[in-house]
Formats: sequence, structure tokens, C-alpha cells
Amino acid sequence: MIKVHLWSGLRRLAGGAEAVTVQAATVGQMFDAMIAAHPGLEPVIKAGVSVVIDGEVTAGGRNLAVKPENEIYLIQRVKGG
Amino acid sequence: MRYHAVGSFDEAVRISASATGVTRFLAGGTDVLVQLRAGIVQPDDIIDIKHVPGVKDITRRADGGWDIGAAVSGVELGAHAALCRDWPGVVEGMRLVGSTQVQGRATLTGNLCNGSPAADSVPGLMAAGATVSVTGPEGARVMAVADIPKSPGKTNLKPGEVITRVHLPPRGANGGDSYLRFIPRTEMDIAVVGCAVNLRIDGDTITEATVALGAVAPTVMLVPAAGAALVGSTLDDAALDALVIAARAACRPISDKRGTAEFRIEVAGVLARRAASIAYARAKGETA
Amino acid sequence: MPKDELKAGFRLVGTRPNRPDGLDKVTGRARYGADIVAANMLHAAVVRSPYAHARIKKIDASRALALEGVKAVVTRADFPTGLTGEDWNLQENTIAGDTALYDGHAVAAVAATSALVAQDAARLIEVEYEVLPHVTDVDAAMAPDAPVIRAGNADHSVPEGMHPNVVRYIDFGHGDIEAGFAAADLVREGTYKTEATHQGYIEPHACLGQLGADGRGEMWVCTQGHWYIRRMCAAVLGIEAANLRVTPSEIGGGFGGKTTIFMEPLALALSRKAGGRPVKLVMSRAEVLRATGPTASASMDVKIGMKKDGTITAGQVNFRMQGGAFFGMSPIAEALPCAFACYDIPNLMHEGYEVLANRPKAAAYRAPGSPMAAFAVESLLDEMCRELSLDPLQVRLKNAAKEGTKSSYGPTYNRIGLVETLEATMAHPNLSAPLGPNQGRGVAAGFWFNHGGETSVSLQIGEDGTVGVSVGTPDIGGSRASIALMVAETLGIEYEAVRVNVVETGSLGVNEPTHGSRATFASGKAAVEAAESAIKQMCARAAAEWGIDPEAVEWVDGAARPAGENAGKFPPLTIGEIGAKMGGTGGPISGHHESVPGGVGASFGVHVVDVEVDPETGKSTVLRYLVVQDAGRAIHPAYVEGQYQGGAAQGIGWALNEEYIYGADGRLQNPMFLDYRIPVASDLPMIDTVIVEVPNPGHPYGVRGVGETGIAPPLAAVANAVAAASGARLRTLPLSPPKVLAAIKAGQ
Amino acid sequence: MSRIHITTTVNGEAAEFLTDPRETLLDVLRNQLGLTGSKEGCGTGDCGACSVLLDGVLVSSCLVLGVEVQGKTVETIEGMATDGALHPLQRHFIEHAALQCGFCTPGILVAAKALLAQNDNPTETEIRYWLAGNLCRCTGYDKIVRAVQDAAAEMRGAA
Repeated sequence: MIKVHLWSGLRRLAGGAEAVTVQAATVGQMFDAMIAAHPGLEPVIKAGVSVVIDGEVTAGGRNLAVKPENEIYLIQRVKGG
Repeated sequence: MRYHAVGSFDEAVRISASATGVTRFLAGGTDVLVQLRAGIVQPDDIIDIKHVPGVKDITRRADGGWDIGAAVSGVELGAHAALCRDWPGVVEGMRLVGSTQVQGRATLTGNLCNGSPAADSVPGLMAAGATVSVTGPEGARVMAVADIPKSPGKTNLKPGEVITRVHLPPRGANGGDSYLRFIPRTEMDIAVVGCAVNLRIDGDTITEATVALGAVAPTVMLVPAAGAALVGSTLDDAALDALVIAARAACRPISDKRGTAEFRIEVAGVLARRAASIAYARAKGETA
Repeated sequence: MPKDELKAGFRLVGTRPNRPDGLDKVTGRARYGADIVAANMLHAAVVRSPYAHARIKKIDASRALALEGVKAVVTRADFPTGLTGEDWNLQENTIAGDTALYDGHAVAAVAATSALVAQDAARLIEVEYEVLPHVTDVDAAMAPDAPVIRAGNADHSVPEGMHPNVVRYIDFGHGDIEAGFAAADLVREGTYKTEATHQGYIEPHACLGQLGADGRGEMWVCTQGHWYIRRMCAAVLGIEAANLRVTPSEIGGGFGGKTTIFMEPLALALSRKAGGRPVKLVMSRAEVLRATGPTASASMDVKIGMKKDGTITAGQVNFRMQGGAFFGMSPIAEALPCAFACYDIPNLMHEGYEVLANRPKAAAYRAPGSPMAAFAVESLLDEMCRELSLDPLQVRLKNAAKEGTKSSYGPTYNRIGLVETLEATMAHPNLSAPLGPNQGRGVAAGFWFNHGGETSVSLQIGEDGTVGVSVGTPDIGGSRASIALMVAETLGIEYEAVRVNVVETGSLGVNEPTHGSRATFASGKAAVEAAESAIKQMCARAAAEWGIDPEAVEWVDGAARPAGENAGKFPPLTIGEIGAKMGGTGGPISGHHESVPGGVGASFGVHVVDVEVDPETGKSTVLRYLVVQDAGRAIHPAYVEGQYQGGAAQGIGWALNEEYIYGADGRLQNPMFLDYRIPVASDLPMIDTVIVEVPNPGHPYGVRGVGETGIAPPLAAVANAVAAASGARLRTLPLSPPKVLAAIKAGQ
Repeated sequence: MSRIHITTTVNGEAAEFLTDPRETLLDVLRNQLGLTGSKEGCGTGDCGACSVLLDGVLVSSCLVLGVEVQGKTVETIEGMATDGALHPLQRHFIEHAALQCGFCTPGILVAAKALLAQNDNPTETEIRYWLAGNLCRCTGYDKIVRAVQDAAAEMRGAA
């Protein structure tokens, strides 16, 4: 199981918890499992979020591996100049 | 648009008088081309006066005054050592117009005819008591620089009239002038406030003083009360305070993207005091 | 950390060779957007709305079309319908539909045989408008009585009952905010405002587009990212991406503003309508300022709790940002996490709103959102340090985030270099320079994430052993040089033997633009991977030549060599020798790499500025400026310094004089460099730099990316210095002389 | 609109062109003579990217009409290197990394050359004020000023 930390706005769509725990080996599976558990998350995830794995802002790779020992945060999608 | 490179002012006036559309005279072009580019003006005839004999000349008259041709650029004005010695305030006003590149082209005449209340060279000319020779369909006349501006972007020149020469009076003994402007950056801005002071002294006492302000009213203007505040004084604090009050009292500015009315009034006083001090030091021969 | 120590072992990385494109750029040969020409080319001009908000009732182009030389006019009717989301945003911004949404919004475009004829024709296109109420200020746009710009744009996040112009709401935080404030000795709050500013690149947008009736086309364009141009143009025009080949010109500055489209589809649409003739479209400066993407304007509340010893116990922000009349364009999502990113604070609360206003569609601008956030937070911190008589740098050091700190936006930081950056700042001589009357010193810190992004690079070994590298990230500030340095270092060859080319969309896989400070990080990392792949192939060729196992070959100093005694005794085969024979040993050798590179490392900067304020006019003069920033590693230190200095200069402009000024009529009042006042040479002192190097473990040479962080601290640093010099604490930018003078007088 | 025939000298070579009187010298250089080294950043004399020498005087070519250069001499960035040898300013700009995007560079080089022609040892302040009409958005001007100083020193024989 992996633990995904949510920002406050997402918590309201996922039952109020600070984090959700899902079974997943990749970012894509993680998203799918989160949406299955909390359908309200779908539009937000589909619109694009940034996944921070062990402190690093990754750029939307669904195939990126996630492991139980990773620290995983979702943050609003970040753009650069 | 038709382009005319004329060989004389008579020819310029002839073309202008017979033109049916919009006409512009072209000297340095640093305002006209910007207006052209922005679509503000679309002339049918543009009359280039730079080929008229004498328009690039700077000559000292027999009375000690100066005649400056209509197409003399800022660079050429600044390179004339004797003129700079006589009228440093007039020259420094012109030299503040635009960039080094603009200085290669821009002229006193153009700055005056553009009619901007913020024109940097105009307060200095007014304070110096400069006049201009004008020629037009109804003949030639001489006008005071102070009588040229009418309202923002407009002058009292009649249709078809063109300025052919700027005249500065003889500097005379113990005189000094200066020009200061306020801009938010160090260069490349239009004056938010401009102030020129021209004065003469006898010993330590000011005997004549003329103050002109820019960008604080619909036109550049002389402020007789500000000059009067200095006359008879030794530029002591009381005189400077009176100058500041008189300068500020004369201001009728607007608030716009370049500064608020309150700011302009306040800074007009500050610049008047600073410019008077420089002019006074120059009159005493203390600074260049 | 001494720099030489870090450099140990590198032959080229960290040196300052001449950039490969330098000769072209000092001789005028380099070709920028407007320099591209094609045979049989037409010129275009755009008709733009003079109103901030107006219904377009009728467009009559008959007089324009009757003009000799006019070949085509396009309006929205020439574009496909049914687009959604960001594609619709892009199309709507390219050319207005029913409604012009801001002053300068494109309404029609015309192509003609010369630029002058096109401009004449544009003036002949008659547009009938019905003027609508407008709003340009962010707070006014949220007010109950504000005109609705476009209903139904808000997403799920916006709380019930808010004005329809509020389209996004973000909130996050951790700890117990009230307990945090309760634990503080001093709690202060303030409201801060920044006006919109423009990237101000000196090169106006320019493109040359050609599109045939068969849907195939080409485009030459100045852009930070030509795959973005391809995707966006294809979407707006309803054509297939692969059928549009996009070649980037040299680019005259971007700073984020050239990561998207503004007028490029117009050139293609005109070309299609004019029988496929190429169409050149070049913006004027006024068009750039009115109708391309400045950054957002912001209104920000900040509240901070601090103990007497400087420990920050709690921080709270509420930001409102408008990014024009389009959803998703403000950098609210970036500003919020940047607000307290520099600090280790146990109790934090962030809230932010995105608001629509009748302004142009904002684009990215160098560390989007971070400068505004830093202005608000670093200004208030400075006030509190003064109130508690604490040294502002010591307070920042005391609270500095480090490896293992839970960041303000949630995740735990990896190895970061803020502490080293603060220590280097404190050691700098500028901190002890004496200050005279009316002079003051200000400091501020700043943060940026940096970015990896989609990247594709290919590398070719030449027949003479020289190496070509094809990258998809346009070179704005010397990235060809830095990439060549890393490739040459990796291959063990001379810098001059590597030529880095920025290639068109047909030559590589998809690349994101040069944005997010990523060119040296991402294209550099991919180029190193591509070089490693080529090395493997060259080792295999050598192994085959020698008849030994490829594993027994190693690559040292630009040549394949047997790895150790057991591998056999063979003279080294240089890259030149392998290249010369490759046609007969298996064919061309090239390496390539495609990925979304991980390992991005955040970077922090600290700025120190000394300012003198004229107490009679409110004018500020920058006397001294210091930038200290963690680069990870500086591949080409001269261009790293250049990024630091350039970021500082833009930030100084933002702080002192730059702003979008709208009239009561909603029209932009200063669409010229005359009144959009970017710093000129005489406005600035020399800008001192210190490159801190805390290598990023996620990059083969330790790069973090240096382009963006440098614009985050200056706004607050300058405001803090002005406060120190004059006693005037301004919470609204810019610190223009009228405002400063009024504040000085109010304080007297 | 009738076009006017103009003969002039550009970078030491005779040149002629037909121009609409509304076209600027910058338009003519770029579009008719193929000299695209001079850039348009503003079209209003505020950025200096179009700087050229007209009869030896530094001007913004966007503020000169093409018809005005009849019989005059024009020097552009393309004429700055002579016989294949870079001008010391050009060399020092490359060596100092005094350009990033490079778009303002031609105008700055032409302007700096005009400065050094009349002042072989300018102070930092003189350089900054001379170049105030040449906007650069990338560099913060630091390396540009240093490159001009070093080129001046080399040209004086001091370096």
C-alpha cells in the first residue's frame, strides 16, 4: 500500500483525510485507485496535478514507479518560465 | 505620402501652402516618425528642411547673441563649446531629450513644434528669452518662444508656417542658466516636471531672474512670480522659500501615468530651488 | 564550499569558453524571428479591439479586400469550432469570437503583398462593437458588483457564493495555525499588491507561416518551444501536428513569455486562405505589450507569528491573482508554495484565488508567482525583524529549510543549498560596506522548484570524430555552450569538437520549451545520456576490431582502450579513428535519449541591495547589488552569472518602475518602452554575484537550473532597502517616486 | 504609391533601392538590402536595437526615413568586422559573455563603437549613459559595460 498526501482542496473530495492509502505500483495505478475510491477526485486529477515523490516534483509520468517507502504528495500543477 | 527635400524655406512654404491634405515638416524626425509609426498622423506631404542652406549653422551675432539653424541636432548643439559656455541651461535641456541615438537627430525646433508641455528644451529657451524666426504663406515674423506653445500638441504657428531659426539673446555679463527635470529613471523618460532658471547678478545680488516650468500645465510656461521671488536677493533661504512657493502656486498639473498632480507640484518646488542654485553658481562663475 | 574543490576532476565543466553562436550574434548574421524570409511571401497585420470588453457585432472587410495587394482576411469564422479547455482558450485568445475580452484582443487579420499595404488594409476593416462594462483590477473583479467576464468558468474548487470571475481556489497547509500564532511573541499582518509586469524581451514576436489546402505546412518562429507551437497551432487550426513542421529561429529573449502562441495561427490561417503563400507576421512593441502575456497582478494578505529570538511559529497567506480573461493563466498555484518555501515553519496555511479580469492572457514569467509571493512574505519578515531588532539574515538562517525539512507545500526537501547560500551572503564584503545618509540596505530570499520536462536529444559521431548534438530547447542564454561542455567532458574530447544544433520538430521527439530553468538540466542530462550511449557503441566497434569482449573495453580521454591487462594489448582507438571507419564497421554511430528526466533540484537565492532615496523627490537609486544563489554546479559560470544579473535587473525594474497602467476606460496606457520603464544601463550598478555550488545529486554534473530563482528576491529586497533608507514602508509595487514621496511625507 | 530611387553607401559599398517614402531606413536595410543585423525592438526610438551610423553619427534607423539617406553613408553591424577580423568590441563581447539572447547586441556594438570613436577611455558612468538608449533585458548590463571597458583598454594599447 502506498500513502498519498493531499492538499486541503483535495481532502474535501476524498473524505476529509490528510492522505489516502491505495494499492499501486505506478503513478497511473495510483491515480486510478484514488479515483475508484473517491470519484470526486477525477476532474482534478484529469486536469493535471504534480506528483512529488521523495521531495522531487515529477512531471506527470503515469509509468513512474511508486513504492510504499516513498513519500508521495500531490500538489497543484506547477509551470515554469 | 509624398516626400519633398526642399532647397529653401520659400519652397517649403510654397508646397505647404498648396497642399490639400496633412503636411508635416521634417527636421530630426524623432517625433514625426514615432507618430507616423503609431498611426497618430498620416501625412500626405512631408517636407524635409534639412537640405536648406544654413539650417545646420550655429552663428554668433554681432550683438553677442546666437542664431541656431532649424536642423541643428542635440549632438551638434552640445559640441559647440562657445554656445555651451554662454547658455549651459539651454544646451542641457536639449541634451536631455531622448537617447544618444535621438540626440543625433533631434532639434530644438522640433522639440518646440511638437507642442509637448514636457518638452525638455523649451523651459530653458523660454527662461533665456529666446525668439524664433517664422516664415509662412503670409510672410516672415519673429515670435517669442514663450508664445509658441498653445496647448498639448498644439502651437500658435499658423497653417503652413515653419520655424527657420532660433535666436538666443546675448548672454551678457554675470549671467547663468540651468535646467533640471525629474524622471523616474536616469534616462529615456519624458519629464514629469521640468524647471529652467535664468538669472543675472550684480555682486551677490540677483538683478534679473526668469523661471520656466514644464509638465505642470497644458504648456511649458514662464512663472514671473517665481523669478520675482529671486530678484533683489542673494539666493538666501527666504528667497528660495519664496521661489518654491511661487513655483508651486503656478502649477496646474494633471495626474497621469507619469506622475500625480500632487507630486508634480511638490517636485516643481524642489527643482526650482535646485535649478536656481546651479544658475546662481554659474552666474558667479563657480561651476561650468 | 571552495569552488576549486568541486571542480576537481573536471576538464571542461566550470570553464568559460566562447559560446559557439557568439560569432553569429556579434556580426548580425544570427537569424531571429523577423529575419526569416521566403519567396512569394505576404505580410500580415492584425486588427485589435480598442475596448477592454465589447461585443463584436459586425466585421466588414470589403473595403480592405478591395485594396490592391490584399490577398486574404481572416476572422474567427475561419477557424474550427468545438474546441474545449485550454485549446479553446488558445483559439479565443488568438482571435476573438463573439466578444473582445481586453484592449488589444485580435479581431481580424489581413495578408497583403507588403507590410505597408497590410497595415493600410487593417485600418480599412470596419468592426462594429457594443461596449460592455469591464474590470481590470483583481480585487474589483471579485467584488459583488463586478461585471461578469465569462460565466461558467469556475472549476470545482471555488466555494459557493463567490463571484463568477473567481475561477479557482487553492488551499493547503499543515500544523495548527491558531496554535502557531498563539505561540508567537509578535504577530503581524499586511496586505501587499503587485502590478502586472511584462517579460520585456527586446525581440517582438515574429513568425513566417505557410499552410496549404492539403493541411501541410511549415512555420519559422521565435519561440522558447517549437513543439508547443506545433501542438497549439494544430489544435487551434484543426490540422494534424505531424503535418506542421516548426523551425525555431534564434530567440531574442523569452523569460517564459514565448512558451505559448499569441498570433502564430493567424499567419497559417491567412496562408491557407491566400492559396498557400507564406505569410510573415511581426508584432509591433505596442502589440507585444497589449496582446501578449504579461504576468499576473496580485493582491496578497500575509500574517506571520515570530518569537523574540526570531523563530517563526506560524505563517498564513491569502493571495488573489488575475491572469487575464482566461482560466488557468495566473500563477496562483506556483505563488502559494513559493511563499514560505525558504523556511521550516511548523504551522502554515495557504489560500489563493484566481480571478478573471479584462486583461491579456497572462503567460509564464521567470519563476511564475514566486516574486510576488516573496515580495509579500519577505517584506513582512523584514518589518518584524526590525521591530524585534533582529538581524534579517540571521533570522532567515535560523528558520532556513534544509535537507529533511518538511517544505511549506508538504513534501520533505532533499539536499538543498539555502543554508550555504545564506552563509555565503553573510561572508560577502557588500554586507559591511558603509551606508551614508538616506541610504539603506535590504535583503530577501527566494525559491524556485526548477523543472525537468519532456526531453529528446540525439548525438551524432562524425567521420572525423567531431560530434553533432541535436537538441530541441532553443538557446536563449548560452545553453549551446553549456551542453557542448558537458558532452565534450563526457566524451573526453575538445569543446570545439562538439557542435550543438537546435533542430526543428521533424528531427527529434517532443521537447518541452526552454522553460522552468531546464535547458542545461534536462537537455544537458539527456545529451550526456546520449553521449554515454554513443560511447557504448564506439567501445563495441573497438571490441570487434580487436576481437575482444565489448565489456573489456573502456572509454578514456576520447578513445576506446582495453580495460586492464587481461583485455589484451591494443593501442587506443580514438573517436576520430572510430568515426573514420564507421561506414565499414556497422554504419553510423549516434546516441539518443528520450525521457522526462527526474532528479530535479530546487534552488534558493539571497539578494542584498543598497539603495539611496532622495527624500525630496522619492526617487530611489540602486547603489550596490549582490546575488548569491545555489547553482548546483555552474557548467559555464559566465552564463550562470548572467542569469543571476539578468534576474536581478528584471526584479529591480519590477520593484521600482515597471507596471501595467490601465485607464478608466480599461485601455493600456503605456504600451511603449517610453512609459513601460524597464531598467536602462545608467539605472543600474554592477551586479555582484556569488555562485554557491551544492551539487544536485539528480544530475550527472550536479546542475540545478539557474534561470528563474534570481527574480524572486529583488522585489522585497528593494522594498526593504527603500524602507531602511527612507522610513517609507510601501506594500504596493512599483515603488515609483510619487508613491515613495507620498509615504515619506505621510511618515513625517 | 510611387516609390523613390535612392543611391547611398552602405558599409563602404554603393547601394541603391526603391522605397516608399513611409519606409524607415531600418525597413530598407532589412527588407531591401538584406541587412537584417539591425533589429526592430520598438520602432519608436526607445530601444536602440536598430542603431546605425549615418554619416558617422549614431542614430536609430527606425527614426530615419529611407528617402533621407540619399547620398549619405550608412554603417551597420554587418560592416563592423573588417576583412574578416572582428572589431575588438565584438571579440570582447563574446569573451565576456556580454550577450545572452543576442538580439540587442548589434545595436549595442554599433553604439559602443561610436562612443569609443570619440572617447577612448570612457568611465563606467559615461558608458552607462551613452548606452542608456540601448535596452538589454537579459544581462543587467554588467558584462556589457565590462566588455566595452576592456575593448577600450585594448584599443588604447593598454591591455
